[in-house]
Amino acid sequence: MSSHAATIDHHHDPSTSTGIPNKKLLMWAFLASDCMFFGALISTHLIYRLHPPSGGIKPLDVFDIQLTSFSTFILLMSSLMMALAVNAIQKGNVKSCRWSLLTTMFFGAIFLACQVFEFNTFVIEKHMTISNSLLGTTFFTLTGTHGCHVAIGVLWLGLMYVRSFKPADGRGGAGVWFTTLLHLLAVFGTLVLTMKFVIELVWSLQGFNGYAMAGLIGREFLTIAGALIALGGCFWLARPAGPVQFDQRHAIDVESMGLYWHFVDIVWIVIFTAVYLLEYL
Amino acid sequence: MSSASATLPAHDAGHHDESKFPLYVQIAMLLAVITGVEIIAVYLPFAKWILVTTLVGLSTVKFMFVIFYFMHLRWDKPFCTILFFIGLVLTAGTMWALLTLFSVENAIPLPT
Amino acid sequence: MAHDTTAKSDFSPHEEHAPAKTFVLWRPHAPTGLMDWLTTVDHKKIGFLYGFFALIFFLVGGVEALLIRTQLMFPNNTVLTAQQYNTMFTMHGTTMIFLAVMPLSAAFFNYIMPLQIGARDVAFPRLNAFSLWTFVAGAIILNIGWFLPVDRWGAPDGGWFGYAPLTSKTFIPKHSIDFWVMGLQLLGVASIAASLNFIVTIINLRAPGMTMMRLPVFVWMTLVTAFLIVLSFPAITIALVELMMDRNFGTNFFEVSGGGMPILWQHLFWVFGHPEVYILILPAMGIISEILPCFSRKPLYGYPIVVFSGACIGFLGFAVWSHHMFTTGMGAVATAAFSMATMCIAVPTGVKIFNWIGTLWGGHLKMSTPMMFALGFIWMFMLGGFSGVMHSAAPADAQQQDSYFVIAHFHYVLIGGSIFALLAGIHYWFPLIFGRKVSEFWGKLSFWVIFVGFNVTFFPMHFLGLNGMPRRTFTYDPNMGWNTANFIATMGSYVLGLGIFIYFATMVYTYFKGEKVGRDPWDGRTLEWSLPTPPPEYNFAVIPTVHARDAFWYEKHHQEEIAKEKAEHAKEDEAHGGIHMPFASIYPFVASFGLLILAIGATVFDSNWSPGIHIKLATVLVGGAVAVAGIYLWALEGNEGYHLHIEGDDHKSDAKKH
Amino acid sequence: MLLTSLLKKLFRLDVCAFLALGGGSLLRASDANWFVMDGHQSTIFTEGPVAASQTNLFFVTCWVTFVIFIIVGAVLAYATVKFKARSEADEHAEPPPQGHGNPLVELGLIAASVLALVIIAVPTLKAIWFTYDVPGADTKAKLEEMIAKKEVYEVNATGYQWWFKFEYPTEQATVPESGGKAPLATANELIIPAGQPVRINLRTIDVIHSFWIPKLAGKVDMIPNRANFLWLKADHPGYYWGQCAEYCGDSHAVMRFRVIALGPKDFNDWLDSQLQPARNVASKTAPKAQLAAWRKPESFRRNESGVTSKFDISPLDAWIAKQSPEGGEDPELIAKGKALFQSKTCVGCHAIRGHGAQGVTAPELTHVGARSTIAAGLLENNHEQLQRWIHNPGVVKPGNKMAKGYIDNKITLTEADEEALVAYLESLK
Ligand code: HEA
Ligand code: HEA
Ligand code: HEC
Ligand code: CUA
Ligand SMILES: [Cu+2]
Repeated sequence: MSSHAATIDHHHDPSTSTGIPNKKLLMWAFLASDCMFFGALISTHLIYRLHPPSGGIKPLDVFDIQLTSFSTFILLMSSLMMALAVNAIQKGNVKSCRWSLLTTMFFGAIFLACQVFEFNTFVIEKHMTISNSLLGTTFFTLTGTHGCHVAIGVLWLGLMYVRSFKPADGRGGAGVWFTTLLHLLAVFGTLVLTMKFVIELVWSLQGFNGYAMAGLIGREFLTIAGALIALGGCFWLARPAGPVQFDQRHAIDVESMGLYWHFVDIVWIVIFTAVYLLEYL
Repeated sequence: MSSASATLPAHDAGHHDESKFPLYVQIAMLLAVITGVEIIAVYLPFAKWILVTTLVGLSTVKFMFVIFYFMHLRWDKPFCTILFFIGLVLTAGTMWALLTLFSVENAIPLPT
Repeated sequence: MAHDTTAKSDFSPHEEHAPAKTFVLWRPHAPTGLMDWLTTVDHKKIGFLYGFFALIFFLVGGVEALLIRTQLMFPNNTVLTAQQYNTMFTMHGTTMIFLAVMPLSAAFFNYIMPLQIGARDVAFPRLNAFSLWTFVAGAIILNIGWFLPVDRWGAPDGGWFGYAPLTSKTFIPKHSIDFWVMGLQLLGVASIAASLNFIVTIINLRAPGMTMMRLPVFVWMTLVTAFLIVLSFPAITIALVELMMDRNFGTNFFEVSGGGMPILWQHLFWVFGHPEVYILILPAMGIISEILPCFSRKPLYGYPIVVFSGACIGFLGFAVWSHHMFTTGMGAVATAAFSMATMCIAVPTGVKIFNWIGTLWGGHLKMSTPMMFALGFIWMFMLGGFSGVMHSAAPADAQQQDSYFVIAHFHYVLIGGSIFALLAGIHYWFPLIFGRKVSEFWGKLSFWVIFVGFNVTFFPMHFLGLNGMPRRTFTYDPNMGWNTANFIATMGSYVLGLGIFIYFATMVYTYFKGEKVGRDPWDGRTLEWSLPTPPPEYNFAVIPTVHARDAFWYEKHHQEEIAKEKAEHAKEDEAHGGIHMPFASIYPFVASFGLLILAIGATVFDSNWSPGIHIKLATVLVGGAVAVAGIYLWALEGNEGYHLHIEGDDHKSDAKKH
Repeated sequence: MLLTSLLKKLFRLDVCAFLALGGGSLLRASDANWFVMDGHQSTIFTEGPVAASQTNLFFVTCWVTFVIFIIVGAVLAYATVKFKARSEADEHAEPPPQGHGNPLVELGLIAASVLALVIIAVPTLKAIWFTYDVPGADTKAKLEEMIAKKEVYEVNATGYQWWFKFEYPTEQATVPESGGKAPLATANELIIPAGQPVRINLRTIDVIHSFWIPKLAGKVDMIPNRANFLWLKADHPGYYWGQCAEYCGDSHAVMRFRVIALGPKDFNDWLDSQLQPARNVASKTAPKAQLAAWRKPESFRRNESGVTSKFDISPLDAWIAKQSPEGGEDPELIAKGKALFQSKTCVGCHAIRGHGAQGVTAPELTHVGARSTIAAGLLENNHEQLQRWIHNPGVVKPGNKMAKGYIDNKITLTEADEEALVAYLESLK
């Protein structure tokens, strides 16, 4: 079996007719399909931008190009980290791969936090909601769908990260099952709670909608404590222990996930230009 | 089955060993720079059509860099590229057709 | 006689370490019974289930059609109320297209395609099971309205293309449309997942030597159809998402007062809708391209060009959607462009017709039942295609659109085309799948009754349409000159129903009592006929090596050489540890079941702020959680399997001619 | 088994069965000439240039495909008969030569198909441009000029669930209630000048409808938020059937209308009378010719036909007869009806210019008595059908908005009320 080979050629899988691994082919076919999916959504948005209802909300009164540029940059960096993660696992470097996965996830979470922040300002300060204007309708649906894709990506990354600790010898039975669950909780707990705190922090700094710096720690005590505990859990569960069932052979899993992640990134490249930048002309 | 990969000439399997790390970082930097240029471009006082063309062009460049390098299309079997481009081309065509259909005079919505 | 193989399974797993067996990651392995059907990952069983459900829905859709025809038998008839009638044609169209023809095609894709390319299963067996169960979930959601009160629920009644803004909450506040939206959404997920699977299977799981240009045409058409599905369904998915948001979250996509343009729905729908009709016909053309050579004892005439024209139809199919919108005032230029593009499709389609005739030419035509249906297909599809070309002349279509002329056109292509071919396919592959042969007499009788009934039903509809009868009308006045044609059509539909009844009664009888047959009853040309009937769960004892198009025909004419080759490969296989078989799994079913609960939550309950919303949210969340858990456990349990060792000399007998 | 062998005997000749079944239904049909497509909504027997251009194109497509069908069909039939294996032995004979095709033949056939399509394509393109612009008015300015000069007549048609409103933007009618003027409006019967191009602006206030008068022009949809239009010309005065052709909800099937084309003088007379406010009846007129006794509304079954064949014989004459007051008008009864029209909240939805009714959500009734049909072409406009309608509109037309109005406003009418209302409505000439 190819799995026992000393070196694995990641561009050739001898067990398939074309040499392309099944999972990779599946992913590319899916991405071709996803193109159409976003194509339809972006078309909807652009068509309604071509024919806006009179007296609707103007995008320039709402958009914040600095924030969007920042999150675009962040997503780009996450793409880089993802590429590095694939690179690492292809060479069997599990540790490096894990770190890259975590960073990717972290950047993804920042992007999501930016989006949460953006949506909140748009709704509360700029009074653009999903139902009060056509712009809101198409904007929130399009970027929200993209956000969902990012969120699914983050979820997938987290699952992959935790999966990389699967013990090699199958020891433990139900115990492993329990540890896995705990690990998932710790990772996503850290992520979500940190995101929440950071958003609160920024809102307070900006004095957004009645938020104030004073008393932030008090208000968010539980969040902070929870995040710290979860973070501790992450470290503890990630301590080195025995051989794991995660190596070059699983590179294809990471790679497929990477394809998805990069695709989400290129969709954002298009959205950034078509939805945001073009409005500034 | 494993024999196929084991007997590959060393330099062929080699491109895995020389790390792509620097390449990836360089591309990421390039992408960041292009994004920066785009953001600045929209504030420049050029004719609209020039700017739109530039923006579309630059985004396409970014798009291509990501799919060919980060997503390995450059090193993969060409079939992957074909597969993806079937979707991409059909999407682009459909989007173009839709936008055109909605730009003709008959499509202008009634004044409200 | 079929050669029985004895299979012994050992559960030595594929990974180097025994997987941790916990109560959660238990792998079912029930060889029979309900549990087997729910957990199976065998493409043949999944194919059978697809076919089973599809045929049931075909009968449901057929009964709906008979009710429609009964209502229209006389002017001002009162068998159905207006509302019931509107529900009936909506459900009839939706059921026939999404729950009958598509899954029946999927049944053949699943069952036949892997056999024809010499594979042991599809690329992702568990994904395949997920597609099946999600399809069933979608079908349930679509039909759930029949069992709920019509005042606030009821079955969908917005027409099969659900034009906004009629389907918006303002005009149909009932949940009926929600069922339609959610049902189609699930069916979309199922179809896309299945199609991705087929694409990978066809491209990656071909037996050695089975190059793309040696693939049986049915496999090619499967591939093109799969591409059409993955590339066209996203458009309707988005359209449905937008409609759902409009209905549930107050967005303005099609809300006129907010500046929305309902015409956008039409575009998004038909961007999907037109490729959809080729999704319905290409598999049928594939089946016909298998049957004609087999019963002419000749290879398909002009194989490369038939394949190419199939791909061409698929590609062009994306460029013509607006021919369903010739009356929406697109402007002269756009109308002209779509009109011309539509006409172009007649060329590759014509190529197929010509090559089928070329296949017959000079052959030894054996007029068995599948052949009768296949010939019926050519005639009827040709007629349907011609009325399609009449539609494509946009100004002429201004008179025909939404009249019975369209109804005539698409029933000729859908019944005379798709259904005839699928019925032919059932007859053709019945011996392979069940090891029994359908009686020629009853088969032919059903063919003639169906053929006559079909033409008597739908031919008069051309005249009705030209005489100005609009479609989707529950009643008409006696003074319009439509009475006789309608009466004839209704009588015809009863004959058609009788024919279909005979057909299925014959099938059921054959399943239990039919004459048993062995391998290769038709003197087949493609690999599936090299197998025992019914095929064993591992399909091929030895993966065949393909040396030519019509691989099995070649094998039969080069027996010695092939036998030697097989024996060698069998030895190699055994050295690798026997035949690898995937474990069954319950998680695909669990994931689909979660989606079903989620969809029920999203559609059945009200979202007003009294208890409705809480029940709704709770159901949606529970369903979502079940689905996610199912998917996660499915990923976690891994694609492990066991090995089979074949005893006996099956390898040698493989090429033995019956 | 007996049955099988019996059937087998009967069924020896496949073709016989086909002929028997097919012929039987043809026989049933022959007395009715069902294939002669001369109905009221015939797309074949056209009466205007737009419909004619479309039908001519249809015949081109018909002939081209018919010829192809004959050729391809003949070859197919020949191949089937010629190469059929005649016996068991034949079936097991050596397989025929395994030919794989001939590129030249294939290319030739492709070329032939393309040629056939070109024959269809050229008239198609011509007809597309013909249907899209009123002849001579290919620019917007030119069109406006022609409308101003009344070389092209302009009307607005608006779809409502489930009836049509027609407006004449160039004709201003006085509205006594406001003292101002408003474009002339009517419902369900569109009166146009014959022999003159008419441009119809198509609008809808709710869902998508489609405006179709088969004998005059192919349909164009009325789509929300979209400025569609259609042009047509009636070659000569006449009475034409129209129908909503896009599924628009419960009563789509009975969303019909009529078009009446009139010669120049008749048209102007009609305009003059329409521009007047609603008529008042001051004195009793001579009794009219006795009508057949009309039934009580309860006796109508749900979908009982609302038209008589007598009406079909010369609908235009029937329409003309409707233009002038009938005999036997009873001012008292009419006055009672007028009062009921106010008190039963009919005014909330309907407009009757000059009688204080200014509703906008329902058909204008100022001259309803002068129409040949009511309820969007579903019922003949006579005493019997009017009463059937106002007695229970929801039964006549499922899902009807007027029926909903009855329920919302708790309207109940006694038989006497109905009679008064009918008399009143009939008086509105
Ligand atoms: C199996 C499904 C199927 C297939 C294969 C087709 C095939 C075609 N269809 Fe059909 N169509 C439908 C299903 C299908 N259709 C459905 C369901 C609708 C209605 C949807 C709704 O409104 O509910 C519809 C509606 C529809 C319309 C819109 C009508 C309207 O609503 O106004 C049009 C308009 O152009 C059209 C055209 C065509 C054409 C040109 C083809 C061509 O592909 C046909 C090509 C075939 C031939 C032409 C015959 C063989 C060719 C030769 C022998 C060669 C030589 C011939 C020539 C050169 C002419 N179809
Ligand atoms: C593949 C698709 C398909 C198939 C196979 C059919 C099959 C049939 N259809 Fe189809 N039809 C559509 C797709 C299809 N239809 C679509 C898409 C629409 C448009 C919907 C819309 O407008 O939204 C439509 C609309 C439509 C209409 C127009 C309704 C309207 O616009 O008002 C009519 C009217 O005659 C009709 C009739 C029939 C008939 C008689 C059959 C027959 O072929 C059916 C034959 C089958 C049977 C008769 C069942 C088998 C019978 C038995 C087993 C015996 C009986 C048993 C018991 C009673 C127990 N259909
Ligand atoms: C809620 C609004 C409403 C009320 C109240 C109402 N109508 Fe109507 N009416 C309608 C609508 C809507 C139609 C068009 C129905 C259709 O054809 O679909 C209509 C149609 C008619 C027509 C036929 C018009 C035509 O040309 O087709 C008549 C006559 C009529 N109404 C009379 C009355 C009388 C008399 C009353 C009071 C007893 C009344 N209406 C009350 C809404 C109303
Ligand atoms: Cu209005 Cu149908
Ligand atoms: Cu189409």
